Amino acid sequence: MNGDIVAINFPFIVVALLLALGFYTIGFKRNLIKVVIGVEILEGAVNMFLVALGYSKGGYAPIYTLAPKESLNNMVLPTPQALTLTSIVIGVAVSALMLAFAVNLYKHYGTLDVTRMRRLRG
Amino acid sequence: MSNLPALMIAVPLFGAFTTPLLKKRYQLASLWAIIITGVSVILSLLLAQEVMDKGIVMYVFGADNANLVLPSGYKVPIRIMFEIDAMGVFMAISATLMSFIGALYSYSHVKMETGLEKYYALLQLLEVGILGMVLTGDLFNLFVFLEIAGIAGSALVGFRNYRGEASEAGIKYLIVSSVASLMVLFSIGLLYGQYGNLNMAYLSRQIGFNTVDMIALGLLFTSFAMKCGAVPMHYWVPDAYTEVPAGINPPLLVATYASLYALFRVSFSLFATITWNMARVGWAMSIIGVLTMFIGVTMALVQHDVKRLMSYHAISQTGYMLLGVGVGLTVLHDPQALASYGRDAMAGGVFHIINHIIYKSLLLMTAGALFYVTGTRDLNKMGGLARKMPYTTIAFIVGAAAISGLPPFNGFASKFLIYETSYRLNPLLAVFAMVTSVLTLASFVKVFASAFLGPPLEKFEGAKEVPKPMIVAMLILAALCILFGLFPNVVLDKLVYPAVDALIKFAQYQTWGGLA
Amino acid sequence: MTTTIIKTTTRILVPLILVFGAYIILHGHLTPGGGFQGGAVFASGLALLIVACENEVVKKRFEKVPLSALESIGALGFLGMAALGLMGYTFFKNVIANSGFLFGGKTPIGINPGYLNTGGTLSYMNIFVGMKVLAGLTSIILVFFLLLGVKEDEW
Amino acid sequence: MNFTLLSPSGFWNPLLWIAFLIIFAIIGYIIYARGNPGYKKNTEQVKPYLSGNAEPSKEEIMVRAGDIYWGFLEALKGYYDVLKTMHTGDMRDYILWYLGVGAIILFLLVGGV
Repeated sequence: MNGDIVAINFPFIVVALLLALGFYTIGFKRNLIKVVIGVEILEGAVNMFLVALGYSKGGYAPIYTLAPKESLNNMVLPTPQALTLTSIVIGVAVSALMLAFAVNLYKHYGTLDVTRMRRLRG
Repeated sequence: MSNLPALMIAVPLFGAFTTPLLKKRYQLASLWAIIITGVSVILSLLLAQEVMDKGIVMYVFGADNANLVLPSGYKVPIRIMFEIDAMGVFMAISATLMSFIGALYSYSHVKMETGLEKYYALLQLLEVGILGMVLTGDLFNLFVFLEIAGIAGSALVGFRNYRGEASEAGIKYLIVSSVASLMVLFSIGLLYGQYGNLNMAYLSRQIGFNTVDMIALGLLFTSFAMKCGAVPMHYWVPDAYTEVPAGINPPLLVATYASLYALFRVSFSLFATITWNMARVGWAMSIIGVLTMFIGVTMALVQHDVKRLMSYHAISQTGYMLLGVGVGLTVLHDPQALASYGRDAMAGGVFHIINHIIYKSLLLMTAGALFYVTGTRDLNKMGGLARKMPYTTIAFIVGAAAISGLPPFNGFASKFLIYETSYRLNPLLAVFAMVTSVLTLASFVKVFASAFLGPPLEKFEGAKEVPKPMIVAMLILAALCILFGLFPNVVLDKLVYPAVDALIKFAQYQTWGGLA
Repeated sequence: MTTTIIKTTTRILVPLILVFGAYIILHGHLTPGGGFQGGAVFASGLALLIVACENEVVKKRFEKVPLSALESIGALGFLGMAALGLMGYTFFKNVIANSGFLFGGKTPIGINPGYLNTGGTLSYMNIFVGMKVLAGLTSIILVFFLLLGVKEDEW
Repeated sequence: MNFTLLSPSGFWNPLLWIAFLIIFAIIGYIIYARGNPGYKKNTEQVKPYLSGNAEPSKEEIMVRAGDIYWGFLEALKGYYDVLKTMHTGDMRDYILWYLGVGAIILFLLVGGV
């Protein structure tokens, strides 16, 4: 029985681990590229959370094209997947912009060390 | 006219997509941006008229008609829809007006830069993001538009890519806003997993009291508080506001307050049925508000970069809004206190949003004008500019008087309401609010004395007044400052009290379109 | 980093990748995928082309391609398709479905083998989004490639 | 039209305020007009007198923004030192502050003090 609970909640445990890892990477790594990777990990965690919410055991993908007979009335809800796709699309834009800023910062500051990008303070 | 809500989004989006086609024809691009933003101002006023006449306006995307919330056979709303009440339309008016002012001001302020067609495209995209956030009735849509506003805003913050500081501010803003929006998405997932719907009005009737709901509320609260620059998560505000071109400051301010709007919407419309916890959230909001205004203003006093000083004031004024609405939220479930001072406290807070947007945009634009003329933002290097730039000086005086709450300018009316009502909740809150106001005046006296007064300096011998579009943009806002100050009653009755009632009467929000 | 192996592999793979991307875009309303996914696949094929060539060749080849105009046209087409619904219905209303127009075939209900000539505005939107995404992603890759231009073989 | 803004325990009328402003402006002008009219522009009279020394250039002696409120800032030095060091400018700290505040808010809501 105990094993079942772990199996059902396994995606959520992974999500929690990824969240912790993402915040750790953003908060304690000094390289700007690693900070960007931290944001990407966070995004992966949230996306995985949404997908895991939409999963139901034994459900079929919500596509009618060439679907098997038994999938009728047994399809998973497509909304979480749509949400995840949208958030992935947004994530692409965010990461591209962050990397562009990183390139520009490297040009001007000569370093990717976050602790030395502190001209704006006080 | 029933398609007005869709046009609110479609028109600026159309502008944002067509502007990049005007490559290298910068003047044409800026004129096009001014036209598009001007049209959306008219649309938002029409929409306001409709909301005042009919109450909550609904718009269901992709349905046979705009009011078809529940198509045959459905018990829950599934389509994406806009639900526009007075509060949303209030924010929409501020957003369109400030984008128009920003485009007008940018016409000459950024004339010397390159890549302007992208600048104007991003400006209109930022407007789309704000409008979507304040009009939508769908939680996931809120997240999408929050991200659009965040991406467009941070790209604009880093627009001067020949300056390293601009890129630094841009990536700080982008990381802050993307982490905040991801946590918003996470809490949306928490709510969706339990109730299986994303519509705010539908959700607000389902939400009960359990731990997962509370976690979602906490995450939403903190994320939106960070996006609107509440202490101690305000550090991105001075960085971003300082580096952004002054023409973008007005829409960026509204983007910040769109997050504040989302904070109010979440606390009032989404979670309002949880009775026992709201006083606690209200107290948290009020205390954060007091901290925000006090720390913001004291930090502003030591700055000598003129835009940085003003952005610290933007933080401090956000505190007033949080305090006003927080007082209202604290007594939301106490009808007697709500009638006697809660409603007025919220009116003060909400009225302060539009007042602050107007005068802080004005002040940041005068700072941009100083930068345009002197080429520096350091107050230590300025002096004696009053005679050279008479219109800018007048605009600055009006803005400074308004932000310090001197009668008869608009800041006075809203601060007056906030002082009185927060005194009723706890006198200490009012004392802090008044001290903040005094310090605000003190720091603006400092700016005025060092930049405009003093003997004329030799290095500014050839300084001239800024070009006409900038003056017009500043004078429009200065006139609005005086008008709102002279007739606060009219504005309160027409715009603010309907908005406050839309927040307080959450039951009305929950029962639209036959969902009851 | 243009070795013979990479060039040969690219020559064989790129047409396949591009065709696959176009397939995903066109079948967006029938199978998993759609404008964004197909556009991303298409752009990855172009990225392979970019990476396999020298800096100057890439610069010369992509000089004449109006990537940002393509992006704008894609977005405007999407907006225009959505605005078609304003003719009597609401924004984003699928007016072309079941109308007999191109992509307006009758949509079957339930399990079906998948007819390409259905979907209405969805199919057009997939094409426009695909156009925008492939232009956008390609220009991002191009900018990064030219900006960080690897002149020598640094491996 | 009614221009009076009623608050829970007071009121604010801009028209009344303007009437008072005009009255006090007139009083001020009367006092001003009774002053000594001996001021003449562009004469020796208006030049500063520094014990016979030459006047230094304006840029050297002007009051800079950093000098204003010097005493106030000096008195609150400890407070400002703390606040200024808190704004490290390091983007990671911004996120750490977010985590800290989020933890407090979640504790308030879920922990139930």
